[in-house]
Amino acid sequence: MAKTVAPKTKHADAPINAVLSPEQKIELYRKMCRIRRFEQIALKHYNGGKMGGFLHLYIGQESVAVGCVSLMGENDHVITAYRDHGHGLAVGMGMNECMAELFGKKTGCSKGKGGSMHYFAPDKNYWGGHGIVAGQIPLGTGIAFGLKYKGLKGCCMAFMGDGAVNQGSVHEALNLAALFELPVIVIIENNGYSMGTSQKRSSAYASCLAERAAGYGIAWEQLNGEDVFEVRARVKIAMDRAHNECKPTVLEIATYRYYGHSVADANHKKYRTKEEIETYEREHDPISVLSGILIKEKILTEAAAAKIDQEALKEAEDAGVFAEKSPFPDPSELFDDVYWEVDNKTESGGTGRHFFND
Amino acid sequence: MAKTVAPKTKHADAPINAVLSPEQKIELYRKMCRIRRFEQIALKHYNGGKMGGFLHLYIGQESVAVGCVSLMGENDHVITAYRDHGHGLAVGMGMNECMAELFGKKTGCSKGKGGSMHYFAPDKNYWGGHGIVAGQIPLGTGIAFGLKYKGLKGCCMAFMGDGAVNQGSVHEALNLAALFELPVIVIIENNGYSMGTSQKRSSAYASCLAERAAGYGIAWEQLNGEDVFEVRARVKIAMDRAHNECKPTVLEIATYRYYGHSVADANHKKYRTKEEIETYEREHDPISVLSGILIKEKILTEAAAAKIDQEALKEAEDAGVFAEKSPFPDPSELFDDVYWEVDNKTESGGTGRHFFND
Amino acid sequence: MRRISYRHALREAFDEELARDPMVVLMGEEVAQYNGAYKVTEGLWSKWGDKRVIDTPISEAGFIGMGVGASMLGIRPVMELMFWSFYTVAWDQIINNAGMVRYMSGGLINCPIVVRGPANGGTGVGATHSHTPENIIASFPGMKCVCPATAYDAKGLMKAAIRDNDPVMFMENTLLYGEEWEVPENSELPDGELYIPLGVADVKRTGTDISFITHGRAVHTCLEAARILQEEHGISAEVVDLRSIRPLDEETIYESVRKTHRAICVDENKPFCGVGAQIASSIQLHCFDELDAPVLRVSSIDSPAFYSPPIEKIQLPYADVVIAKALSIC
Amino acid sequence: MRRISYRHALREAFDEELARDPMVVLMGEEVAQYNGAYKVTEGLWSKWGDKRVIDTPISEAGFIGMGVGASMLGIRPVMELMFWSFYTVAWDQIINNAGMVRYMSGGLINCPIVVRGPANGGTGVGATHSHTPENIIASFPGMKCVCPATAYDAKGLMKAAIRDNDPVMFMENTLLYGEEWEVPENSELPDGELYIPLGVADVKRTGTDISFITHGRAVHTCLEAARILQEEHGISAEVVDLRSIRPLDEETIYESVRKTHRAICVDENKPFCGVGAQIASSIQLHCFDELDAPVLRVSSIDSPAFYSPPIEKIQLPYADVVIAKALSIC
Ligand SMILES: Cc1ncc(C[n+]2csc(CCOP(=O)(O)OP(=O)(O)O)c2C)c(N)n1
Ligand SMILES: Cc1ncc(C[n+]2csc(CCOP(=O)(O)OP(=O)(O)O)c2C)c(N)n1
Ligand SMILES: [Mg+2]
Ligand SMILES: [Mg+2]
Repeated sequence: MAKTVAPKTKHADAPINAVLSPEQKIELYRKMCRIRRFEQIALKHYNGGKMGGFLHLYIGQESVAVGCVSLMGENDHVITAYRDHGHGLAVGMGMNECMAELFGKKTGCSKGKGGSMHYFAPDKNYWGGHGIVAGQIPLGTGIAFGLKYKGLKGCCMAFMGDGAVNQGSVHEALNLAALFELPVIVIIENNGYSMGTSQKRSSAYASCLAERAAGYGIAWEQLNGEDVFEVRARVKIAMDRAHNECKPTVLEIATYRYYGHSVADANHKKYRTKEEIETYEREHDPISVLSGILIKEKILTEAAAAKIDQEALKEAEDAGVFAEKSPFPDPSELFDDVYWEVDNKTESGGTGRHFFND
Repeated sequence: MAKTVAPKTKHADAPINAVLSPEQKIELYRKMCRIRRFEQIALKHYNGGKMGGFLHLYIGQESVAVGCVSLMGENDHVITAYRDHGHGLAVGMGMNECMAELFGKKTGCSKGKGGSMHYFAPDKNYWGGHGIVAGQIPLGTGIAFGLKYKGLKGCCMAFMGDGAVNQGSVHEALNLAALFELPVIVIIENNGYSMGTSQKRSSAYASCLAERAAGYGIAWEQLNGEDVFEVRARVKIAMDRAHNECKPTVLEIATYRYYGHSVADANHKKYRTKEEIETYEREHDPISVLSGILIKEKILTEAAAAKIDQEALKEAEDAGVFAEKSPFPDPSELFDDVYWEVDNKTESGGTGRHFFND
Repeated sequence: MRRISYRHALREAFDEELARDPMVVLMGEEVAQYNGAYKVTEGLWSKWGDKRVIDTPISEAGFIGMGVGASMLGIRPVMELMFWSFYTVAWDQIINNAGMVRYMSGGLINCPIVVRGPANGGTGVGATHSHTPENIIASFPGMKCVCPATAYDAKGLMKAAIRDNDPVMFMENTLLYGEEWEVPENSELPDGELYIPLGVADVKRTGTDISFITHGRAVHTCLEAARILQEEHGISAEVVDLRSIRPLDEETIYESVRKTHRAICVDENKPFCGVGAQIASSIQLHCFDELDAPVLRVSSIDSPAFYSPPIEKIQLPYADVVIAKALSIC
Repeated sequence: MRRISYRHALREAFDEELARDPMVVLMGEEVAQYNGAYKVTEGLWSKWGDKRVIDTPISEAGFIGMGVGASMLGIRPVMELMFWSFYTVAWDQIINNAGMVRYMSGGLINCPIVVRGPANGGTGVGATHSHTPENIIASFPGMKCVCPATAYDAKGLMKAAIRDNDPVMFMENTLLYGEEWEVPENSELPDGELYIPLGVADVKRTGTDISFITHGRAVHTCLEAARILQEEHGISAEVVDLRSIRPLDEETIYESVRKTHRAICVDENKPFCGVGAQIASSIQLHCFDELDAPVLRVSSIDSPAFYSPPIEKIQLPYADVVIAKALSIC
């Protein structure tokens, strides 16, 4: 569970936060509301039988994606796991295409081919959305490699959960990142559980999971994610390290998910107590924490906050309608997007048989 | 390269060494000579075209296998990588079966099916001989799991090289070993190179490779392998931890190989200096170090040492003759040892087709 | 006779084998306290406790390797892959360790391990979670591979798999977990238990005009196609359920084809080098003079699994496709 | 025309592509300072330096994943697996990342990566080091798979593979690295370079009585068998070298079989679901009425690779086996 932290205002005053205009601060709030409302509406439609497969909700963790993404410059990139709606909306994907993807519609961001776990927006430096636990960590390391290879001053933030740290590919990627000095920031979004398994039951560690980075001589830090300003302040340090020294960092950000692992997880009130969930919602909810700060700073009023939230809700509901009304893909699209060369009708896509039914 | 260490006598006086009878100490010496002579003869026959594939020589590292194995009780087990002759002879495999395996003969320890990288002697608690780098570490963890499951007070020593630590399966196994409290001792035989790549070019680390264990809360230690008494003294601590507390340890033992990665490695005098090799041979050779101590302790004379060595040479030469004279496997043996149920002609081995040519 | 679900049947098999042999241990992600992601192991942790039913971290290579190591010592681990798709991160342990250590040791070692879990598409989880690796697994001598189509088969074959002294890759199907079939109580059975040896196909429907050679969920697709062919076209199709892909009951296949002279291989693999390719190539070899038409194949449509539920549905074989193919040669 | 080795031909392809496109980068264990375990990349690090030719730690999953990630950004990594056998520890990265990210992103991403190295048995390195995964790789839509049999093909196909915008799995052969073939200098070629598109088979020998459908080193086994069949039995065999397994030039196969009416699929895969199974099943489907005999197959003997050199040698297909099969149907 999220631990308590130093007074929140400290972080709001950090240079990277102090430079934010009121509008920019409000924008952080709006982004978080949009993620939450988007997912609430998605949940409603999932329960209404409109979607297949899984729906992994990010609700409760919004400050992490929003805080991190808000730091991104032109050459900064993001990659994450299957709990990917928050990062997608944070980088600027539209609710319509995101919702339509969940419905499996042609208008979806992945044309209905990827589903909830597979959002991508390369034009916004967002590389997905990956379903195999931790598989995105070597990929993110590769994006960092690519940036350095191209001589660009940027970084890749590669997100994963607390359970994912036990996949071997993470360890291989960390060694590579340290050895080749790659500008990757590996971010553990520690929500305390991997499905029904608490951190303590899945991982052996010294003081925390991020400390494993020490074995590679990689800088690491543990921080609290409930305050988007803390996220920004401390991720900024890692980003500077990536930009200026071309070195990796491992960050462990304490956070919490309100819902089950996925909507299918009917057990989530069994492996965690009701109190644990309610305490987080009451005392650590990242949206409330931020609105609290902004209201105290007089940047926002209760009413203005509510209005933003309602706009987000409306946008999400509209996205639901958009998704609902959108057409399903045509079966003929089954063979698109398998091979670049075939899709682009190049000479190379035309020699030999590529598909083998009959 | 091997670092210099505390005076060697300190370790010879450690309780676990002090209890050794002169005969037992001489036996350590004999074991090390036997490994070296065995491999020298193997090398001769390899160069004579008698073998296929690879031959990874252990020469220079003998004190590690011999020291560790000498501590084994009834329920202590060993597993290692492809550089496996030393461990095999140390646990008591015969030179004949070992040499014959290299020749691909029916009389080989794996009936000619495994070759140099795949020695096994389960009856002597030796589980191989594994060619995929680091693949043996989860297996060794599983042997430790099995011991604990069966309620036996024992451990498994799982060996790997300094390059192998960068395989993800090692990291997964360490987490499992710590989490489930398994009596596994993961031993990094650090000979400074993975093929032509020095430790520094393959691994990022803080003070040493073993320190990665700290990230899992696993006890670790770095030691010098040139003195078999140091190996015994310090591995004993890990073994006690395994036996008494059922907990893992990671040990990094500094050592050195005189030859190339495998005999095929013609480059090994390019990526290391002549001086480096010669200095080790002159100042740190584990067999010389031990004979030096034993002669000083008056347990051995130069002449007695030479005699033991000559006996080892003779034994190895005889093994070469044995191997040479042994028959090759019969092609009919191709289908043996694929399925236990087929080999044992059980009912279950008799239903359905198991092999599919034609 | 009572009807129980496929999931329930598997659970009974585990429970009975846990009782029979103290070396049997269940392991995997969420199999214990959570009762299994698909509830296949429900109740077993409560009943058998921490020693026999074990939750693992998300480390498939590590824990399957650990299981293989333990199996070399005589433990009989039954390892769950939450999805068989996750074999991709434990492939070395499965193929090189479980599958080859017996050979490379000249028979000194054997690995009585079962790796199990659902291996199917059709559940809207996208390409990486929809692998059907039975063709791949069965391509390795040393491996055994089982794909039960009913609760009855699932129970009987799982018990055989656990007692088998070789590594058995057991592929279940999420879409079948909730389906029910007749499964006798042990007390109703002459041997006091349900045990189905590997390598024995089951003719799920007899027929005279065409043979459908199939396994797993495709068995039901074929049964439906056969019913419609009979009712609407008067064509009598025989449905041969392979049950295990390796060992493979070839004799039952050939017998059927020698009777019907026409065959379609139906499976949910992708077509290239799928199980149907192997069977078709064997049939044309062994029944060349008996065939009145080429051996046809029905497989999944040859692109990665499409998320969109209505498209994914038709990406997998369904009865109409099988019927159309059958009509083209009957 | 000059003769160069298969190894040398590959090296020329790398060198030319490194020169042509600054995004091309070679990576793998020992490829740089050590010049490659099999010396395929010899001299390239000295010539191109640290940026373009990179040694990696022993972390196949990590570095192939890294290569895939870089490829999404437009880098063109050419990754060496010291042995293709080590794909077992990078299988997730190869199949799920390189192979599926394009589909799952609805075409937003492509991965112009080449994974290469030797994929063969016959070198006395035992079962875990003797994988021939072309059947497995090619079973995945999204993957391309190339298996050149000569220096000429290796050079031309490697250049095509590197320029291809899809992931190409390139399987070389240790036993061929040192063999020499005629390979023109670029100056002798009309286009100024040797470039062979993927998906175009090559009839390595024309014949009229029987078709050998083959790839990789088995091509030479077939050529030898064809020579002996001609000389000693007056049988004229055609040898079709597939060159790439996916895309696959089926037309050339069928054309050959329609001419000869007899076919043997010869490859070094294990038989179950090997490439030959796919081809045999396709031939009997597309050439049913043209076949005078069942399609036969020759594969490796169906057990894990045996270390002992003389046994391993006969575990792989050799000319006598092909000849005997041919005689059985001619
Ligand atoms: C290799 C692999 N193993 C198992 C799974 C199934 N799975 C998906 S998410 C998950 C839990 C991951 O937990 P964590 O890393 O903490 O992330 P969170 O879901 O909490 O965001 C599991 C077991 C998978 N997708 N991939
Ligand atoms: C997964 C895998 N990758 C690569 C190899 C090839 N290979 C065999 S040994 C070796 C070097 C290992 O070095 P190290 O771990 O230091 O052990 P040492 O050889 O020094 O004993 C390499 C790269 C392999 N066998 N398996
Ligand atoms: Mg978590
Ligand atoms: Mg080493």
